[in-house]
Amino acid sequence: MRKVYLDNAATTPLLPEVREAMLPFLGEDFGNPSCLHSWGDVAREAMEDARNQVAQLIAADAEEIIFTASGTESNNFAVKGLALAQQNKGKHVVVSAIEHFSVLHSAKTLEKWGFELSLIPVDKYGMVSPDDVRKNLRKDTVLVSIMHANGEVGTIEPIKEIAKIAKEKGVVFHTDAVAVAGTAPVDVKELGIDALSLAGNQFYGPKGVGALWVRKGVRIIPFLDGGVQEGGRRAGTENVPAIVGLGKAAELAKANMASRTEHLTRLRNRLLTELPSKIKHVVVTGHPQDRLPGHASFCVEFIEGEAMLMLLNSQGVAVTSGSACTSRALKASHVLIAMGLSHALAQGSLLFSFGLDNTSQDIDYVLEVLAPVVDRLRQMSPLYAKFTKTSKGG
Amino acid sequence: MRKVYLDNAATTPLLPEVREAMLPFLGEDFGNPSCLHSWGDVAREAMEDARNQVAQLIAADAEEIIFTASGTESNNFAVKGLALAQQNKGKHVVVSAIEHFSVLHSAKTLEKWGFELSLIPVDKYGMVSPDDVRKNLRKDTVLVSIMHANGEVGTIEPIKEIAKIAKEKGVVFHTDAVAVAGTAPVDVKELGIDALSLAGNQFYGPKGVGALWVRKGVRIIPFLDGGVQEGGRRAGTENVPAIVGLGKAAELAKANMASRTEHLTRLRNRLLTELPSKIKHVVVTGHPQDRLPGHASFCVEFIEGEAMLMLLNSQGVAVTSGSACTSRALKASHVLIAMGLSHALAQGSLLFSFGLDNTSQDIDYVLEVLAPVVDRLRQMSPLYAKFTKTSKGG
Amino acid sequence: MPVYSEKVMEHFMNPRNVGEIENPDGVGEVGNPVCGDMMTFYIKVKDNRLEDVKFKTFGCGAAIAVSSMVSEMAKGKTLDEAMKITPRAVADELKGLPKQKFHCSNLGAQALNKAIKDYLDKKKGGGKK
Amino acid sequence: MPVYSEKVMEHFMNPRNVGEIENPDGVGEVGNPVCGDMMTFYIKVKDNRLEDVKFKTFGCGAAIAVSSMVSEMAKGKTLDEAMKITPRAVADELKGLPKQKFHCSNLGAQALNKAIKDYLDKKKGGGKK
Ligand SMILES: Cc1ncc(COP(=O)(O)O)c(C=O)c1O
Ligand SMILES: Cc1ncc(COP(=O)(O)O)c(C=O)c1O
Repeated sequence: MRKVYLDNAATTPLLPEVREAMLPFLGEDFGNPSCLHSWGDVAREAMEDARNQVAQLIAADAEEIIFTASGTESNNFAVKGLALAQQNKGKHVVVSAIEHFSVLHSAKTLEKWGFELSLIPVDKYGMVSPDDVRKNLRKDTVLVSIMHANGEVGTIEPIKEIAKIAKEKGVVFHTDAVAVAGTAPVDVKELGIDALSLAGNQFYGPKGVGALWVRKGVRIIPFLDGGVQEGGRRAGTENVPAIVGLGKAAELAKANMASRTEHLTRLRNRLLTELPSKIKHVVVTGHPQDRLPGHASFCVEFIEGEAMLMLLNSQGVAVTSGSACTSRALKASHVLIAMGLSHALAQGSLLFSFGLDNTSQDIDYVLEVLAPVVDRLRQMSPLYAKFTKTSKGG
Repeated sequence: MRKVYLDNAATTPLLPEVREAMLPFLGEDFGNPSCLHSWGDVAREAMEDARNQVAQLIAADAEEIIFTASGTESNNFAVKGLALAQQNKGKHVVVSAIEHFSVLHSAKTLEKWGFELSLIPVDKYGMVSPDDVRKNLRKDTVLVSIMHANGEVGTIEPIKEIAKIAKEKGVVFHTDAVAVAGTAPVDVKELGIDALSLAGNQFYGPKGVGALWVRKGVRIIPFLDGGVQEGGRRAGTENVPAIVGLGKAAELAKANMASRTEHLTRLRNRLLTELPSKIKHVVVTGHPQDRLPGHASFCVEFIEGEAMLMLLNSQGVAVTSGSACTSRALKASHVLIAMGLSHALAQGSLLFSFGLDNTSQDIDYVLEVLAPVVDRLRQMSPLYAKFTKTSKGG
Repeated sequence: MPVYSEKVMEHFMNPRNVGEIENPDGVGEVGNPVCGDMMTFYIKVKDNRLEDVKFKTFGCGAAIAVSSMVSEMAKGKTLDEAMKITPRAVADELKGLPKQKFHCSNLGAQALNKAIKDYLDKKKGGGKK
Repeated sequence: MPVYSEKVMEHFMNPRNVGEIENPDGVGEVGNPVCGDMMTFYIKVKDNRLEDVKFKTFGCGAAIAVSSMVSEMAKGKTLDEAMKITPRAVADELKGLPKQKFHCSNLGAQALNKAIKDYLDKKKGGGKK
């Protein structure tokens, strides 16, 4: 059976070059970078090289990069740490309604700690309006966190405009760029932001490693208490192999961004066009143009996502429904609901995320196997039965 | 030049079997365990196997194991999460004065959040007295966290006795077993404890992975907010390769514990005896018997640790001074000071931690190169000059 | 897919009794798209026994497998017996369900019950007339 | 060891002017084991110049390298010139010091200064006698 992996938004495979870069650190170069001996030196130097590589990916200074263990940790650290560092100034934070749960639930935790939270709505494309952010800024607002792009619907947000508004009001601005960094160009200076989260496994680097960039001069309270690693800002023995892999992945992403983007955009454009024309009652979710290069998302009417995934999987096709990280949760995606979709429609979400290895033949295959899957589930669906009766009756 | 690694307390190398177990997950088995397709399945099954292996190492149930990214994270999660879960019951926590900073500073963070903190002293061997714990328990005490063994001086604490006292008073008991789990036998039921931290890189498993065991029925507030991974208790894409490696390391540790212990104990006993007889004015730190198998720690009078490390490193010998994770901090070890050592003596701390690959020849070499190093630094030391003048004069 | 037992997968991949019954003796509809699952059961009764059971289901893999299993368990049983099919029994027949999918087995049993009650109500109503 | 510059390492491995001076013209002792470093400088003065400088140091690699560097920089200088040796200048000569080790360069400059002041005080005292 053909196997087609189209779930790169959930996690990407390691590039061979990344794995090669990591291997020595799973072997004889196993030292702890905090240690004052030659094993420690080798680890520390490799880690600092990686810090440079990651910094260059986002046009930052190396010393502004703090390594973490995931995008989730970067977001927890940023939202909690930046807010807590300023709690004497005020206790109001602003995030969008479609943030990843690692931002949203961190903000909810801040609420438990006495902060107030404003959620910025989005339009039907999942787009945040900078004006809405402006309206929600108050004297006591200390943090705005709006994601760079949404991993579920692919929409890229107007970060530069929002950052400008935050800056005018003197409010610290963080962006969750986990879905963007390494995939589309990011320049933190050009964007005018204060903090940014990224994660290795989104761009052919390893799992178990992320980074938080915090602009020099911006205060943050450590999230992980303990030793003095990462300049005292993030405790715990550093995951050297993964950090080295992240560095290599960053270097490769920067070097090959243009050609990758071209390849991915071609594939996703084809699917965005052909799928709704081949299968009836399918809507594209997210912004038609301002979206991640490899990202094609839909809602299929009258049927539910998990059942589609399972049948597609039985045909060798790996995709996801709702948010990758929450696809085992019960409820309809908060992102799609925030975009105004009905619950029934939101249940039928389907996300194809292309990777470097995908080809146009993969799309042929998906289009071939998806139609009967949809058909089969619709034949089982009481919602579809009602619809056909009504439209016949109507 | 001979190279002798004697810093296994800072981090251990990967065993070849562990690396082999990990490699597929750095290759084609790269899936995200949360995903509902065959890539996800492979990752999820491997992760659940690892959960079983880790559970068996400490005689726990698999579903009680929560994977984390480090011993530090496990400790932050435990101390903050267990205390916060009970804050309606009371706001007093008890930890020992010689905890690793990931426990101690987490407890200090709790203080900032309105908790009260009692620090239990230790005797000159670094031993906590269960009676001191009993005396410090109050009606509003909700958490006791005492480490299983100290990584700097090797002393193994009377956890079972302390846990019993905590249980009598209905107080949740956590132990930081990062230095013990995988090195000496641990049975959480036999110990009668509620929560336990461990870390992979302490027993020939990977960096970037740890675990927190929490007994079924004990409530804990998540530390990392976000997705529903780890049963909703720890968010973030799981670091599958590292988790698989941790599982394998746990399996090997359990299978080979007796022979490892015998090997390590023989080496450390030899060094504990011979070093102080070969070099004058050296004291053993930590308990003479109740100590970790591979652990030999000393204080060398009149000279400072970092300078010794650097000279030893120039002879190919890797050791550490003070706590491995804080050896780049400035101050004398809080552990040695809590044990009643003078600052001058504490500055001269030296820790040798043996691993599976070490041999008796390594000890020969160390004894050979250490004496001239100590001598050279003493010749430079104003403290030594004063001492010799006084003793001549006296 | 190890989140689901083989039995669940087998019923999901080859669900029994999918469809509607024309002129059913009873219909039971439960759930709605907001909660994520929706099931409609149709029954045909003869001599106080479930002569035929069919269903339509909108929902996840577990919802479809549960529907199939409930229909199979119910078919041929007396109404009394069928009313006693518990969510637990359905989950057990399926060799277990993930915790967060347990509500699906509730829905399945409910939908069947509702269809039977619908039949009984109609009969009572018919009897009165 | 890249935490330290090569220059620091070189002075640490081969420190200049280690030792004491018998009958020194001035002695300066700074620091203590609590803060982690302790330095004693000994000077010999001739014609208002530092004819000889020696030191003993208890402390980390940086403390020893700094002591060595200060002694080397000071030797042969006039007292005035030597008093103007700043911590910054010492760190610069060493091609930089890690942030958390900067206090070592303070100590080095202080110890030298203290030895010179000791000499000046004694001289003043001697002059009075
Ligand atoms: C936008 C965004 N932020 C954060 C995350 C969290 O990343 P992780 O689960 O790897 O910690 C994701 C995961 O897909 C994401 O898409
Ligand atoms: C007793 C103890 N607890 C916790 C830790 C922290 O582990 P890590 O730095 O790997 O997070 C250490 C590290 O050596 C330790 O010895």
